[in-house]
Amino acid sequence: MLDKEGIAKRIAKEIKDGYYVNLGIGIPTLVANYIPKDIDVVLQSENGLLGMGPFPFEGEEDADLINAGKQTITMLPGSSVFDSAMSFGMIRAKKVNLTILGAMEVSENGDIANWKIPGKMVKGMGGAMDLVASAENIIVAMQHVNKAGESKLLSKCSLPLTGVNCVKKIVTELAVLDVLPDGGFKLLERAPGVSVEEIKKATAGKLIIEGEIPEMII
Amino acid sequence: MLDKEGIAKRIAKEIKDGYYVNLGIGIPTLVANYIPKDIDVVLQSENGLLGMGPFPFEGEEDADLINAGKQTITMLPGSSVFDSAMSFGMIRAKKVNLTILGAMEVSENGDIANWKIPGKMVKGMGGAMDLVASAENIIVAMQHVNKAGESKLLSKCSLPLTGVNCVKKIVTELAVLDVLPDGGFKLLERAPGVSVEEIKKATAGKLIIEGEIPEMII
Amino acid sequence: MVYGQKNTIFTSNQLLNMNKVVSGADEAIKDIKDGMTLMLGGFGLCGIPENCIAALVKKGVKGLTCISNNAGVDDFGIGLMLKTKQVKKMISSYVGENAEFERQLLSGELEVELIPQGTLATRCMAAGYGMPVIFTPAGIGTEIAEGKEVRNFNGKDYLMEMAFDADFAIVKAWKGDSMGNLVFRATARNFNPVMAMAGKITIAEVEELVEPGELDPDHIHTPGIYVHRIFQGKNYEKRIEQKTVRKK
Amino acid sequence: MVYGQKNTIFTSNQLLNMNKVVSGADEAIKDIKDGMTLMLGGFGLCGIPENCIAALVKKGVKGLTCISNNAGVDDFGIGLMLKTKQVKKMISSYVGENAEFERQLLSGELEVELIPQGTLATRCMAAGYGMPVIFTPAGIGTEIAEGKEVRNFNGKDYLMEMAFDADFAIVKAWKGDSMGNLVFRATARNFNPVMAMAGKITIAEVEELVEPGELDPDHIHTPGIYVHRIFQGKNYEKRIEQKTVRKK
Repeated sequence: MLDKEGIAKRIAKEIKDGYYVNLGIGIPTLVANYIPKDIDVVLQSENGLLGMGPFPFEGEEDADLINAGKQTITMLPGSSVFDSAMSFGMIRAKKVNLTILGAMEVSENGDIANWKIPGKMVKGMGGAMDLVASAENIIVAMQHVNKAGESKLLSKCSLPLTGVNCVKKIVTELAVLDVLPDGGFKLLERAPGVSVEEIKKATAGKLIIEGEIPEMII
Repeated sequence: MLDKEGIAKRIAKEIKDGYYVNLGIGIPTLVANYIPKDIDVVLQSENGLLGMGPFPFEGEEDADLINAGKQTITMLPGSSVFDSAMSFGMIRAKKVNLTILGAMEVSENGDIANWKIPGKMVKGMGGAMDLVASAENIIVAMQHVNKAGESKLLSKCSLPLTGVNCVKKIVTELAVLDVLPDGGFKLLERAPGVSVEEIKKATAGKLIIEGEIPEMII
Repeated sequence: MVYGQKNTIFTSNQLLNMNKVVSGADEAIKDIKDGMTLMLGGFGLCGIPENCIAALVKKGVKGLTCISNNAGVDDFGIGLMLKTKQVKKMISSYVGENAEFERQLLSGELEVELIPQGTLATRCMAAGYGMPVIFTPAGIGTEIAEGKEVRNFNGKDYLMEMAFDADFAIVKAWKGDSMGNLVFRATARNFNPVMAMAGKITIAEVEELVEPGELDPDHIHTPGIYVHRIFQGKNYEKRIEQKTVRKK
Repeated sequence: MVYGQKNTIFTSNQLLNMNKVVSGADEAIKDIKDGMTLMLGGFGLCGIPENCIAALVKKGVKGLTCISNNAGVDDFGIGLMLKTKQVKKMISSYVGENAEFERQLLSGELEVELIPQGTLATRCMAAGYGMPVIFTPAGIGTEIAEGKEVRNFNGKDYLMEMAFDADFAIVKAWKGDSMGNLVFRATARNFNPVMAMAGKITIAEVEELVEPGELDPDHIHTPGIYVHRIFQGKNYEKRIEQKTVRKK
């Protein structure tokens, strides 16, 4: 079973040389720490920055320089700043190659719910609806089951949707799964020490298992 | 009767303090020379400049700095440069207070034709259609009659239109006229030495004459 | 045709002296009235118009509809106007950092309209670019799409979203000149330029007010034509919402 | 939730080295094929991609549809491609300075679609901003509106115009870095940034190619994400179409 860092590590392997990547809040933010050293990647922050760098050194933080999670960050050589309209313009125009975000639920047809729980205070969707509606390559980083022990990989989402037919891949503490174009979670890899049976038990939606499922290498 | 400089001089009196103004090619360009010295005006060039200055001194021309008529120009303190999308954005959003342009024909309901003569090579409308479709205050600078001696102030335009219901005022070598919201050319001023009778003869569309028509002061 | 080759005689100091400078925030906001719709620039607490917010609190104008990506925190930013119950409605994409906000919302004192961040930004831009509507796929298949026109272009569904119509836009820039030209710094740019374009009246507060000519025309983010009032703000706190650092 | 407060270990030279530099115009345009649609930046002869136009003439690719505000003059700019009959169709707002253009048009060899300048610019921007259509009042009541959807918003009629769909956008910038970030100079900016956003593949030729970090992030007009190939051009003529001067 993977911890959060492990999920982030595994997702980092999906990032290819030359990608522009948008990382959501939570586990996705951790992915930046594990981008392979031999590839070139630019991180987009949807408040209006390409080329997000690491957190500043203590005392060097700049109130005018934050990421979409409102954290103080730095710029790197080659960074560019733009307004929020252009930022979502490049997202809608599919210039961002990969979007990694968290979710509360994903359905077997790729719907995602991650912004609202009825009866609870709703904080807002931020840029998530824009990202999932336009991105061509969306990976969800999340726990396989919620705190109540219920599967988050469903045949149909029960929570209000953020977007439809958009998630391409899911990485959880248990497994890596593709969401197939015709529906269904195709099991690709097991987390170290996790059995196919455990994944079956934790997956409420249609799970597709073909042949031997390898243990992931992270 | 006014010459071209005279028409430009008369139009310049319509420009108010604090106006952003777009000047078309031809007589409108000359208007810049006669803007009263005691008011502040910014000229917009729709290729992407606010704060167009005078022509450069010989030897100081810059190929990267031209106006919408493709003439070498200069910038002034406070100028700003932007792309063509923003340029027409501010035009559509009615941020430009006054547009002055030439015309082949104007109709009594404010339609304007100034881009195409059937049977002749059509060069294009450039930014004219955008300007006339959005500007709230449009003054046409033109000759009252064409080279064949036919009136250019018509009940209905015969040439393909550039825009509809848009011209607010016309200044010709003979007269200053308002285009009334309900239709009709209302005669406001006669050019020096020009009689109301001469203006009547040169105007094919509905001409409205009320009371004594003063001679213009330029 | 004559292309104006005759002497163009206007001089620089004649042409460009449209002075839009006001004395300060109080004068800038003096005609903002109860019930008006305001756009407020900033993302989180980054790049917010601190001086104007303070002046609005002081003035006590009420029943405002505020279009702003966030709602500040309890004791800073728009949170200050929420505390004094001056806001009737917030139009935002994310309002998560504010306990008083939550209390007013749950008690029904405050109305909130949550819209996707890109839709928010683009509806501002649409206003500034004279486009009545824009089409975006954000929200298709979700409750955001309810009651809105959905239209398919090239095989993909889009929502029609209207340009905003705000009485005032209030933005914060790094530098500005007396003609209203603005330059922003780093990610404090965010919504500020698109809102600056979108207000019927646009107020800009700047950290440094300079003379025309001091800003490079190629570096200006918001041309002065979009800005109606400008002043040099003071006592900027520029509070950091989430200080994250690494060790040397 | 964890907000990534753990050490973020990536280093600057790891992250931002997406090298988009090609050897020159010939390599940049090598996969432009007969019948493709190209956007070409510039207004008149100002800010045109001189090197790429020369390479296109040399390559002899034919049957092109060119989206460009103007069509150059007889012996410069797109005029050079017209002379060699490489252009099947021009989409422009004004094509007045070109005798060969006129001859080909009248003889039926060349097709031309004239569209308002603001519509041209905004259809580029729409492509770059992922907006399938825009609404503009330009052309309402004229022959430009024929066959197009007209829609009334707030009492005013607008035409629906589609985003452009171009195989390549070819632009000229003043400076650019190896990651494709671009800076334009004065009114040579014109259509270049909006076209740079709009191409499926965008080629930028620049007067000066610099290393990442040499351009101020706040001054970049076109972020590198929109640019796929970049090179430092040579022998810029920068011809002036209408030299107008005044006496000292």
